[in-house]
Amino acid sequence: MKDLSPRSSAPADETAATTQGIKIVGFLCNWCSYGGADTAGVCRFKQPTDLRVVRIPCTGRMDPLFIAKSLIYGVDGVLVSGCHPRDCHYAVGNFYARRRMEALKAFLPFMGIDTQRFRYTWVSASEGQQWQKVVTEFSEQIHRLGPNPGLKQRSGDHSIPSIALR
Amino acid sequence: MRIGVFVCNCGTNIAGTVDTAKVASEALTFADVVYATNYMYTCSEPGQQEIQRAIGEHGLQGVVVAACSPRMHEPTFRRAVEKAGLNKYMFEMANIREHVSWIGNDKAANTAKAADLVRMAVAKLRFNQPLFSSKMPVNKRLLVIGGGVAGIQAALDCADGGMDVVMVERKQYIGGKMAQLDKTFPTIDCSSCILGPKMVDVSQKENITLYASSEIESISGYIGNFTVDIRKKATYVNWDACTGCGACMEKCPAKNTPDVFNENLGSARAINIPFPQAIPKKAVIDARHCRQLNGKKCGVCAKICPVKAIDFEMKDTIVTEKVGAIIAATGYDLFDHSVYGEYGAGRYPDVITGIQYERILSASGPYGGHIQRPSDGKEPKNIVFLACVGSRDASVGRPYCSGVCCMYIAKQAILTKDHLPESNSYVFYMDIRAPGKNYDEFVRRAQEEYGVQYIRGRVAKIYPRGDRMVVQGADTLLGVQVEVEADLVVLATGIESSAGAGELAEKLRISYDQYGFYMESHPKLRPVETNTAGVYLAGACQGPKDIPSSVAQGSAAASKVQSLFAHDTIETNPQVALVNERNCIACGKCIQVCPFGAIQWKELRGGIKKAEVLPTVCQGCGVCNATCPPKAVQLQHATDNQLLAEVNELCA
Amino acid sequence: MAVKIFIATDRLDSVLEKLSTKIDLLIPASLKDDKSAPTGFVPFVPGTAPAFDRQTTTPLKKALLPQVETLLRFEYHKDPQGSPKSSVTVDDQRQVRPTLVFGARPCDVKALTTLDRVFSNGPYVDPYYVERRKNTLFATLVCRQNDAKCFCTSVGGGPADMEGSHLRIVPVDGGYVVEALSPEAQTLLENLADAPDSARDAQAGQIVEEALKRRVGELDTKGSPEAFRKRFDQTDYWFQMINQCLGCGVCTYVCPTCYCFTITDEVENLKGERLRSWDSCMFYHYTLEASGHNPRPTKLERYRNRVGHKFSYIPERYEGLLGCCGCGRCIRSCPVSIDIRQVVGHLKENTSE
Amino acid sequence: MAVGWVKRSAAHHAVSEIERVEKAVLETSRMQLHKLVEEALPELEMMIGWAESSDPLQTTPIFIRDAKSISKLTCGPLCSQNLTGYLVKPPALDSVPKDAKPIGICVKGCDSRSLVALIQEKFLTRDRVRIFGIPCRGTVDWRKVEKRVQLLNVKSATVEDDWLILDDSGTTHKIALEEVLSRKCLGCRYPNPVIHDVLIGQSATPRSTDLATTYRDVDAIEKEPLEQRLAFWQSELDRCIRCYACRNACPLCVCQDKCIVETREPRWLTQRAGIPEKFLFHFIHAMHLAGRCTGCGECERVCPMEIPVTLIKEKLNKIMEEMLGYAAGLDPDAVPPLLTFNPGETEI
Repeated sequence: MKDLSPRSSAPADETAATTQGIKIVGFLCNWCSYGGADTAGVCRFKQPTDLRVVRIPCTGRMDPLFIAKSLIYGVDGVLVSGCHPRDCHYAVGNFYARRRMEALKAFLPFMGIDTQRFRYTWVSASEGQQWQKVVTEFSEQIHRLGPNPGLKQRSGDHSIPSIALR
Repeated sequence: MRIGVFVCNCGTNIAGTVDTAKVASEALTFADVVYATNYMYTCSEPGQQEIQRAIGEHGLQGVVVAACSPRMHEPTFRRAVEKAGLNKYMFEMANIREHVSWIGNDKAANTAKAADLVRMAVAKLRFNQPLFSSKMPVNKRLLVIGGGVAGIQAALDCADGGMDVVMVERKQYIGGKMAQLDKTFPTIDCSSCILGPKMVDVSQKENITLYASSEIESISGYIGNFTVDIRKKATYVNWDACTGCGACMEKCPAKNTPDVFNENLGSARAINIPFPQAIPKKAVIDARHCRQLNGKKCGVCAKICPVKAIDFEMKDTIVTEKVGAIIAATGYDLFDHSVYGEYGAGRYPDVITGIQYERILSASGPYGGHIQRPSDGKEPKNIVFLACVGSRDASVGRPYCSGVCCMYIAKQAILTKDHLPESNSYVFYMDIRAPGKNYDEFVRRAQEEYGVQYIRGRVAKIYPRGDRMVVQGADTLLGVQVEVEADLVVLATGIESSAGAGELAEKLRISYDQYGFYMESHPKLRPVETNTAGVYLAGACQGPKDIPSSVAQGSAAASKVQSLFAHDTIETNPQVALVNERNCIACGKCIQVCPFGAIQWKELRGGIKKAEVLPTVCQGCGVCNATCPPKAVQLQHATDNQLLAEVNELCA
Repeated sequence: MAVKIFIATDRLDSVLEKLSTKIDLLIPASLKDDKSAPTGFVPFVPGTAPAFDRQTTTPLKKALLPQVETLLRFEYHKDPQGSPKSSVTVDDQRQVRPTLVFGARPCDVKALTTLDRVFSNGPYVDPYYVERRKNTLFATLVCRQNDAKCFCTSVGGGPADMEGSHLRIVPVDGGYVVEALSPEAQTLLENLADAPDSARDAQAGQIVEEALKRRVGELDTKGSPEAFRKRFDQTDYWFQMINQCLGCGVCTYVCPTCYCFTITDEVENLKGERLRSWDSCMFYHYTLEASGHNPRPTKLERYRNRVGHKFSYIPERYEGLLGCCGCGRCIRSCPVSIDIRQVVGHLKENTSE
Repeated sequence: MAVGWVKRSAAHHAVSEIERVEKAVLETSRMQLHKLVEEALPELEMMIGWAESSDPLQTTPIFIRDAKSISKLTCGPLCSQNLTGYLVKPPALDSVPKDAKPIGICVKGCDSRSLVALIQEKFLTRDRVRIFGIPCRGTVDWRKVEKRVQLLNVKSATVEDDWLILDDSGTTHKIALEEVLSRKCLGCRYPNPVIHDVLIGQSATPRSTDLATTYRDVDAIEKEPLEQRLAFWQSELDRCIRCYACRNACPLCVCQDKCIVETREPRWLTQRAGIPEKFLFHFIHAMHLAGRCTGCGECERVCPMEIPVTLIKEKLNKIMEEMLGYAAGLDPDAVPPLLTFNPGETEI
């Protein structure tokens, strides 16, 4: 098959050296974004290699706890992607997901987890180029942030200054 | 579990940038993997045989294939492992082509990623369970929503095949937009002459039940077993009695009732049969304009009706029909050009729409087929047609091409010349879109044989000068400003989704795009299916279409229904939600969020309530699973433990 | 003559630092930077202020029975052909370092006698516990102030009870008199600080005298095992006593004598570890059987078991030993103010009814 | 600490007018409660209220079936428990047939919101409960009392005017009530029951009418840099002993024995006691309450390790209010926001 990818947007080779150790988990709905990622592949749109995709039927399946669990246990970034609003294969799954993920997004930094490590987006099965853009941008963002510091503090360190509450 | 891993080279598609042998040897170090190999083309016949051989030889209980996208070959491999005696759900795929080899050239990084994906697939597979489909009966009745040409075609095809068909049309007549057209392009066939017999067929087929003046109230159920409530709107005329004689229409004193069928170019009566060939040929009282129904003394129609069919007390009624499949053929509406202030926003009577012009051209139209101006009844000399009014214009939220306007303008210009040989026709256009069979030739004939003047450019302004309309625009080919003094201006208003399309989509549980057009399952390969099993699409409800395409889609949808109805039962998808009753706390949240009404209460002994999934209704989205606090509802094949197993591989 | 030293309050940190070069130290201290925060036994590092003024929130038992401990690690090895789990190696090496708990309370140390009966006296000897027990010494604080929730003397202990202790700490004016009660303790005290002057020595003696005489709590546990058995089936009694119970595990987790545990294998790919962690009889999963049947389906049965275990089953099995040391933590921490003294005390009232 | 009061001097004046007769009011309230319960008891299956416990600083829930026990009922700032959980959690009411007489229950303002949430989620029907609403001026956090004065053997605790008066083995401590109120009370917007059949005593003035006052502690955390917040929560949650008191005390944590932090099917958590496990446990608790938590503060009150766990839910409550304009436990007909959606909200 002919290589259709625009040469200018092929950052994978340059960043490959720095991708060592960075792991991003992607939860992709089967109908749109997984297809979009496939389309990007078919079109040979080059992307960074940090992303590991978990196929889910619908973003409605996304319990925000999967995202929390990933970030708490040291995954460097979480990307959730599904059908555009109103295009959901199941009509409304992504509407539920949107509220839940928005809430999580606002909540994570309160607990000290960088919200930039989590992104959700809508990419349809035909939007290969958009998928390439999303993956590239998000991977670069995670590389800028570096590895997830996680919950590195040792248990039993009681010297942390507390924050004055009422 | 004894797991076998097969890493596909896909020729050089994968092996070119992934060390497949290394991925296979790494897979051998994973727990439970007892066999791993790489193969040139795993999806080939010998490749599948290799999997089957290994299943037998190594006693495999689960198989992972690392190859292309599961959207491509998952069904292939599932069949292969099933043939070797495994349950087809004891299989997982790692996508190392579209998601790895094709998107990066760094072989080391690709190989590491491929190995990770295999590790995740193996981790998930450990939690896989054999799943089994069940069978359920199919009710071989079809519901067609919309009685336009697409719906008529679908209904007739299925009825010809011996199936029972229920057709629901919200207007009082079937035929849709096509019934309003005068002629059709590119053959200049008389629209009602070719549509009429089909409409008559619908009314005469014994296995078609027609509900006109009716709308869908609600839909429940699932493929093979839908229950549909249909609201029969009050027509105030008992249709069983009405013979369509039209006596009432003649005597009705409410003469200022807008003539909707004629696009308000004339007036009708409050009790009306819109056109002579209407099917069903039954009168309907327009409640907004009927004197009797608005508290005035009248009742003339009731007195005149020879069969006493008038019933002023009539109320809407709901009828319930059970069907096994549904075709949505709800058609389209036309863009409301009043948003274009520069074209007069609908204030000028001699600036009309294309469909109004159809009615003017029609021999059964308001002017008996004589072309005249709505304002003063004069015969126009200069007629200007504007293309793309509400099409290809992002500023009014209609960036798409309506697809039919170029053609119907050409047709109308040709017909104009036929009617008024002395007239001059001008067409302002952006591009000519004429890709159908004989279409481009047709447009050329308009230009070359009929002398229609085509001006490439947008019209900036239309304003009155004396009793004429000045059309000001640019000719972008010549690069000059153009001004035409027109007697009549026809706006080729574009196609938009039918009013209420969104609400109906929600009742059907199908998705629609931002413009309200229904979404097909796949734009190329599943053009008439929707993502809700048993619901199909025909005609312009899916997107702008001309008559041949609508008819073709109607037949296509009918053939899908017939292949569904060729079976007495259908297999259910076992990848659905399942309640672990022991963990269910009966909070009802799953019932609340299920988009398909697939979860209901179940009462155990002692009155204990638990949630229960109807596997035939469940579509497998997993919203319930994400919502259930104790995770008692688990989506089979995408359970919490399965997804967690995949995530855990990355957390390590 | 027993070895005694005096540690002035302002010298406490440096003395402990010196002591910590001889043996690992665990001291009661606040679990955050704020002094009034919950306390527990933590490894001593210079600068840690010991919290001797009140009982720790979490009990001493974790020194011998950690909330979670790895019993062993294992790894499966595969041959190159991928034959499954062809061999397994197990690593159950333990490293237990000699430790001194400095500032335990008599009730906490007393509680260990119950744990000892279960873990070290057979028929099943728990090597993990035994090894820690052998290597752990206790410097116990004579308890000068009890609060309304203490009831140690009701259950056979006392504010100056030194059973099982290796050193006695007596808080006196300006510091602490620390006295070795065993030979190994004597060596620990060597070169640590001077002996107390006679006034302080006398004051210490007087304080111990006083504490030995003090009665703490009024619960009478005599006849409780029999009374419990009579009450066993009286659902109304248990409903009345503890219907407000939330079924949480606070009482069992802060209890110094509760020793129930669960064992789980945590496996990742070919490697894994076997964990032992605290469990609580107040939890549903504690008695959940594989069939799905649960013999103690509600908090009534579970709380009844907790009372029965401490005041009936253990005394009947271990010659009158109680499963309670009277520290009062369960009363202090109970979110709904259930007072085990009342539940046990009422066992004997009108049992005939 | 008392800023909220000083700021609204006019309101303060009016309130202290009421407080002058506080003790009398309290006594009257108690008597009024006894009288109303006595009247109602024949029509009730059971009455759930507060009674004095062995600790004068803390009450204990009581379940009354006979008139004899009515005298044990009490109300006032020491009645801190939220009793509504007992209505839905087994086995408190197992013995009560579903078609039996209604159950009487005492609720403060915050408790009443839990009740609304339970009715809203159909765990309870309105006609199953007879609600004795008690306006509340804040409840005493006994841990705050112990941090102020060393207590040995408290013989009695009474509230007079703005003061908490303790008799501790002969010593009398007089502590400003304001100083020892629970943290959640200081930003309280609903001191008066939002749902009730009868109301006992005089209505109370809300301490807060705005989000800034209610969520002042959330804002305090948010002012800190990200690393500081992470360090704070790691340090706080490190103390968690996973006793699940917070979960079990929560009236809306309806899973109880089926809670996924303990199950293996599915298996979200291991038995490990690392900070990640504790983080995830509290994430699970918080996310399951997102859009449902009524801010009654029970989870924090019951924590033996004094972890400010309510604060975690407060943040989510704030998100729900700011993002979706929703506060739980106010409208029995509303759908919790995460159980529904609005296709139009493209920029939430």
